[in-house]
Amino acid sequence: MYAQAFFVAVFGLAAIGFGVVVFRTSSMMRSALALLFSMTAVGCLFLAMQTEFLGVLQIMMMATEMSIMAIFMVMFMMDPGGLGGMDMSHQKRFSIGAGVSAAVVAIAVALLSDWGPAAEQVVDAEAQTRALGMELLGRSMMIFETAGITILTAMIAATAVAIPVQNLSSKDDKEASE
Amino acid sequence: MTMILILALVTGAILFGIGVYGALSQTNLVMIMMGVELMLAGAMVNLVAFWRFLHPEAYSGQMFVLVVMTVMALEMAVGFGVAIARFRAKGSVEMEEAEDLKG
Amino acid sequence: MTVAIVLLALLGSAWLLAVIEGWMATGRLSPAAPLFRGLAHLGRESIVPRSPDRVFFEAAPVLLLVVAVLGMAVLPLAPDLIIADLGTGALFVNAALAYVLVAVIMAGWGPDGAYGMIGGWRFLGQLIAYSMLIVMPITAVAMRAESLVNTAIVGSQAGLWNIVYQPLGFVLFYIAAMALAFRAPFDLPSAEGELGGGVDAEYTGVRLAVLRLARLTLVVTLASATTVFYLGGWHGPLLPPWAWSLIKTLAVAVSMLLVGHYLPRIREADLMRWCWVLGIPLALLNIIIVGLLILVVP
Amino acid sequence: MSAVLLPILPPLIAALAVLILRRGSAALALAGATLSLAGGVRLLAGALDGQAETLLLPGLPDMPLRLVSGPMTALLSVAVATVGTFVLVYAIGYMKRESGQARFYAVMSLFLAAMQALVLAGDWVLLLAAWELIGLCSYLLIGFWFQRPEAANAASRAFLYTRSADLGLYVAIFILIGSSGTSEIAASLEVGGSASTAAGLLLLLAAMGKSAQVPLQDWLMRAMAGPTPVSALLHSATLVAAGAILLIRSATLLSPEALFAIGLVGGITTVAAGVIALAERDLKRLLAASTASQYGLMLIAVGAGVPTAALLHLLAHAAIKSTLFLAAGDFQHAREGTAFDQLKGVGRARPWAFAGFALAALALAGIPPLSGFFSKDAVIAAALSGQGAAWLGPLALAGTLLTGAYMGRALRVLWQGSGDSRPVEGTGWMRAGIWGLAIPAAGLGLAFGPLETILDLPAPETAGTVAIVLGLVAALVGLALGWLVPVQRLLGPAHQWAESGLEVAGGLTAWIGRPAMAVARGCDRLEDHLYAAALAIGHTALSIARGGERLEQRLYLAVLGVGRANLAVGRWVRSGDERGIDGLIFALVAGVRDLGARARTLQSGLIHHSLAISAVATAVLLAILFSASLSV
Repeated sequence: MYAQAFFVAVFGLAAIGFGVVVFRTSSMMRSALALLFSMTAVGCLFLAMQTEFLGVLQIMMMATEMSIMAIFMVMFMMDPGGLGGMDMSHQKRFSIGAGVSAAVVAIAVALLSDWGPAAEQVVDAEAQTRALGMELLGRSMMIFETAGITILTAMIAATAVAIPVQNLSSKDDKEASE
Repeated sequence: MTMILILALVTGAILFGIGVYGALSQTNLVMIMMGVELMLAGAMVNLVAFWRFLHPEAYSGQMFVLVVMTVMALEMAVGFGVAIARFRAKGSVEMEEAEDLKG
Repeated sequence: MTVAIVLLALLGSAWLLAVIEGWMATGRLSPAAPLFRGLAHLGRESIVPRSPDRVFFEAAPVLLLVVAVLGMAVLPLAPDLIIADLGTGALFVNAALAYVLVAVIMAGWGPDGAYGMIGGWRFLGQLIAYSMLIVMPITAVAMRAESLVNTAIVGSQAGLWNIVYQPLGFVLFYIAAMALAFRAPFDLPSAEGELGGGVDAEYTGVRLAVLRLARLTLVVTLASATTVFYLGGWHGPLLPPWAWSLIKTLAVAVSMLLVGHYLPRIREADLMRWCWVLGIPLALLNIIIVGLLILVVP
Repeated sequence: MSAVLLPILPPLIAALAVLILRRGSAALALAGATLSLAGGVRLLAGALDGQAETLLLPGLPDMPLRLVSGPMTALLSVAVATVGTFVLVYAIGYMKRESGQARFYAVMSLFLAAMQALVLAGDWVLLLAAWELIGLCSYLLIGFWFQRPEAANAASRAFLYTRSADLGLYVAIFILIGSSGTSEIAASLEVGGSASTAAGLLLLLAAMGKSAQVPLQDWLMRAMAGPTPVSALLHSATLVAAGAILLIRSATLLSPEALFAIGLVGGITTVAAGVIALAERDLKRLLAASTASQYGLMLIAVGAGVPTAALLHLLAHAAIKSTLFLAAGDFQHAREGTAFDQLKGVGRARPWAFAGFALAALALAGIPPLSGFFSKDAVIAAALSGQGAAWLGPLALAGTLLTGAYMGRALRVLWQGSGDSRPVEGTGWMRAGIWGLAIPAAGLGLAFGPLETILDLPAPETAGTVAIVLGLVAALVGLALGWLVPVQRLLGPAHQWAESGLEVAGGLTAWIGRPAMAVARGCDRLEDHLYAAALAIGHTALSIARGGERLEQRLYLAVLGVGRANLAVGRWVRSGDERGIDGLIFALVAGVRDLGARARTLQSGLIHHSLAISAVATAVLLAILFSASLSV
């Protein structure tokens, strides 16, 4: 119980800390990897909350995802290393206000509402994984499949958007050059 | 146990707040996406906490987390696609300069 | 106790690999050479390049080592000889190995050197090629075992090893594992010939020693994963289980080194094309075949 | 795999195969349809043994998708598959010269699969999905020749009309699921009270859209721009039938109010569409209007509370109307068009097709012993016996009369006169398709007895002699009217209509009046002869003559009355069409555009501005919700 609380707190703090770093540092690489470690901390948070499958999945997915994000940051930022020290933000006051108010409201809800009795025990990881699989391919199959189709569509769409527009002639002499 | 639940919820809330700040304050498309990712992460923390401490028997909770992860990946994919296209066209993904969405 | 044994096994195999590496490089088979080389590294001055990203520069080798050990921690050497038998072990192996990419990118970006950075980003491209081929075969393996627990996966191969049950998956996984360990012929990130060492170009002294050790450990971990997933883990006649695991692991690791030694290096563009145009369809096919087998053969 | 999937999967697989292989598409599609037919027959056999199969597929949480094969659904599935198969057989010949074969056959197969799914669907979610699918497929098929502007317009118009009516289905389903708590159709139909009335009316709206009931019938006429096999499939067993099927299946739900509305809509449609059909100058458009009119008859039966009669008429009409369309397509190939002045006397040139057409036409008019006779008598009996007989009966009879009239006219046009027709390739296939459907169109009526026994719906009262006699008389009079219109006189006003944009009213005066006069004159002459004969014979015959005279007078008056009534209805329909419905639907579009124009001012085009706006909006929304939760 207390160990769990401790770990939840530690990983929560880690996630928050890295999350802050994301927008504090001026080096794109650092902010991307900070986001990565923040996500990893969230995954560990899941583990601490005995949600093993999701935790491991989160840790795994985010590693790849955020590394890819890192290279995009470096590609698309005019100041990847942050050595120029230019400010990359606007409407600061409003943003801070919005962020703080959102957090405060959510925290207030979390603290003030009565959550009733909390479950003491959950089944072990293997049983969880099995049950989750049954859920995904049984009761909620359509939702899950829809998610799959959606992501496939997104992949195709993204690729289609990203492929450079090349008219036929240039394509031809490209092939000729190859 | 409820204490842990609240702990997790507060964590999620703060992550969400940071995400909101980032999404609103950053000028670069990729950074905005980072903010959105953080917001989603906060949501996921809440979902998992609710599943674990309130309804450990309802696995739709975990399924929702999976759906959110899908949304994250999806957002990355489309966002990067747009980013590449825009960078090709305009040479930058600074959203300050992107006014061609003006209706 | 278990931890100690596993770590010892890890170190031992890493040492053996180092010996073989040296033998392949120099042609002389000297068991003590790795030791001396390591000591030499410790002795040398470990230079810090100009204006590095200090955090990444320092953290990268350690992270790589930690990741390799973490991956090893969920792989069983024997029914009871496993550090942590997670309920999602097979997935955890992926998770741990995913951070190899992070470590390499950090190592590439950290020292603020062109070669290193190119190597790091190259590895990112390489990951986009191989990652699916790590995950999908493991999916098929887990399908047969009907569990993600590694011991259960080994147990499911008591009758028939997965290398026979799903050879396609084994081949794909083997190739992907070599790409993940970025050994030759997939050693683009750290290609001595064309990239001046790539990610480990800027590393010297202790850091280089740690890096080398980490890369060897990584090979061992991947070989052990291959053993657990496809070669029936500890199953085998006469010898005790742990011995079988070690033998198989070492065999796989050595085979990886040898294969790499005799193959030409592969351009990352070609790697990408082959993995997506050929590899992923094959992996899907493998999943389908295994699913049918499970349905048909009870 | 459950047998319920058998009718659905083959066409679906066929569609995919066609899309992937891109060759042998006709054979693939045909194979799919045939297998589907076999599956349907198998289902029907199972249903006859009284085993209603149900297949549960994992779907939304606690709302599994289910496929049910009761006697009725199995029967409908067989009907759909039959029509589909023969239409495809026909299409092989018809589409020989067309490009884009793969597209055509793929969409046709998908259409078939979707329709089977709709027919066999046991829960609202699946039914909705299938409903949307057939909407999409019909859009693709009507717009098959999308490079022709009229086809493209027709497609989008059909889409707009049906979609805006589909809203009714959505809301109805929300009401049903919300009030009954389950998505299973059979269970959710149990809800009574106001919910059932509201849902019934909304379902009626949806059915009006799909089945082209007044005032939403306009798109059906224009949909003729598509290939003829498409029209055949669309009208007989799939798209248009979906509306009627929906009402028939949810018959147990309908409350008296809903029944009244349904009967009313059906009655008005059957008359109005009949008039339009009478006024059409194009064979396919005539058939289209007649489809609307026939579905009006079915709605009358449903409204009278005898869905079985509607179902029987649906089946008969499926076979008949597909035959008619296929024959029409044959003529179209022979004469490069379906306008009447092009089709003059084509019947002589294409005897096989004409024979099929005539058989089906007589069946539709309700001539014994063809199938239409039985089904129509069932409908009329229902209309006369069920609730609201006072006004349903006359309407049904009027519909029958009009049916006879336009069918007779069509036959006349096709048979008389002469024109040069070119040889058509693929005649064999087309002939096979036509006759494969004409035979059931003729003989189906004999199977109705057993059908009624296996259907789990309340069987209609056996059509009393009154109904039979009335129906027969109406049909015969109608045919006589239609046939006796001399074509050459028809041409004069025809041009006037063309100039006045096919205004029905002018057409009506021209040729409901003329036939009336013609009949009158004919009777007059007859009467003269009678009179002379009577004089010659003697005074004994005089009374008979008087009787004949009186009879003739009444007939004359009746016919004139019909003419005037039709005139009024025709005007009303036309105006309603142009102002009311188009106005409504396009007003919707315009409204959306205006809204967009207003919202435009909000868009600075800067991402962070829009993000900020959305954040604020979310905050406001949360505040509203919170205050609402407090106030509760």
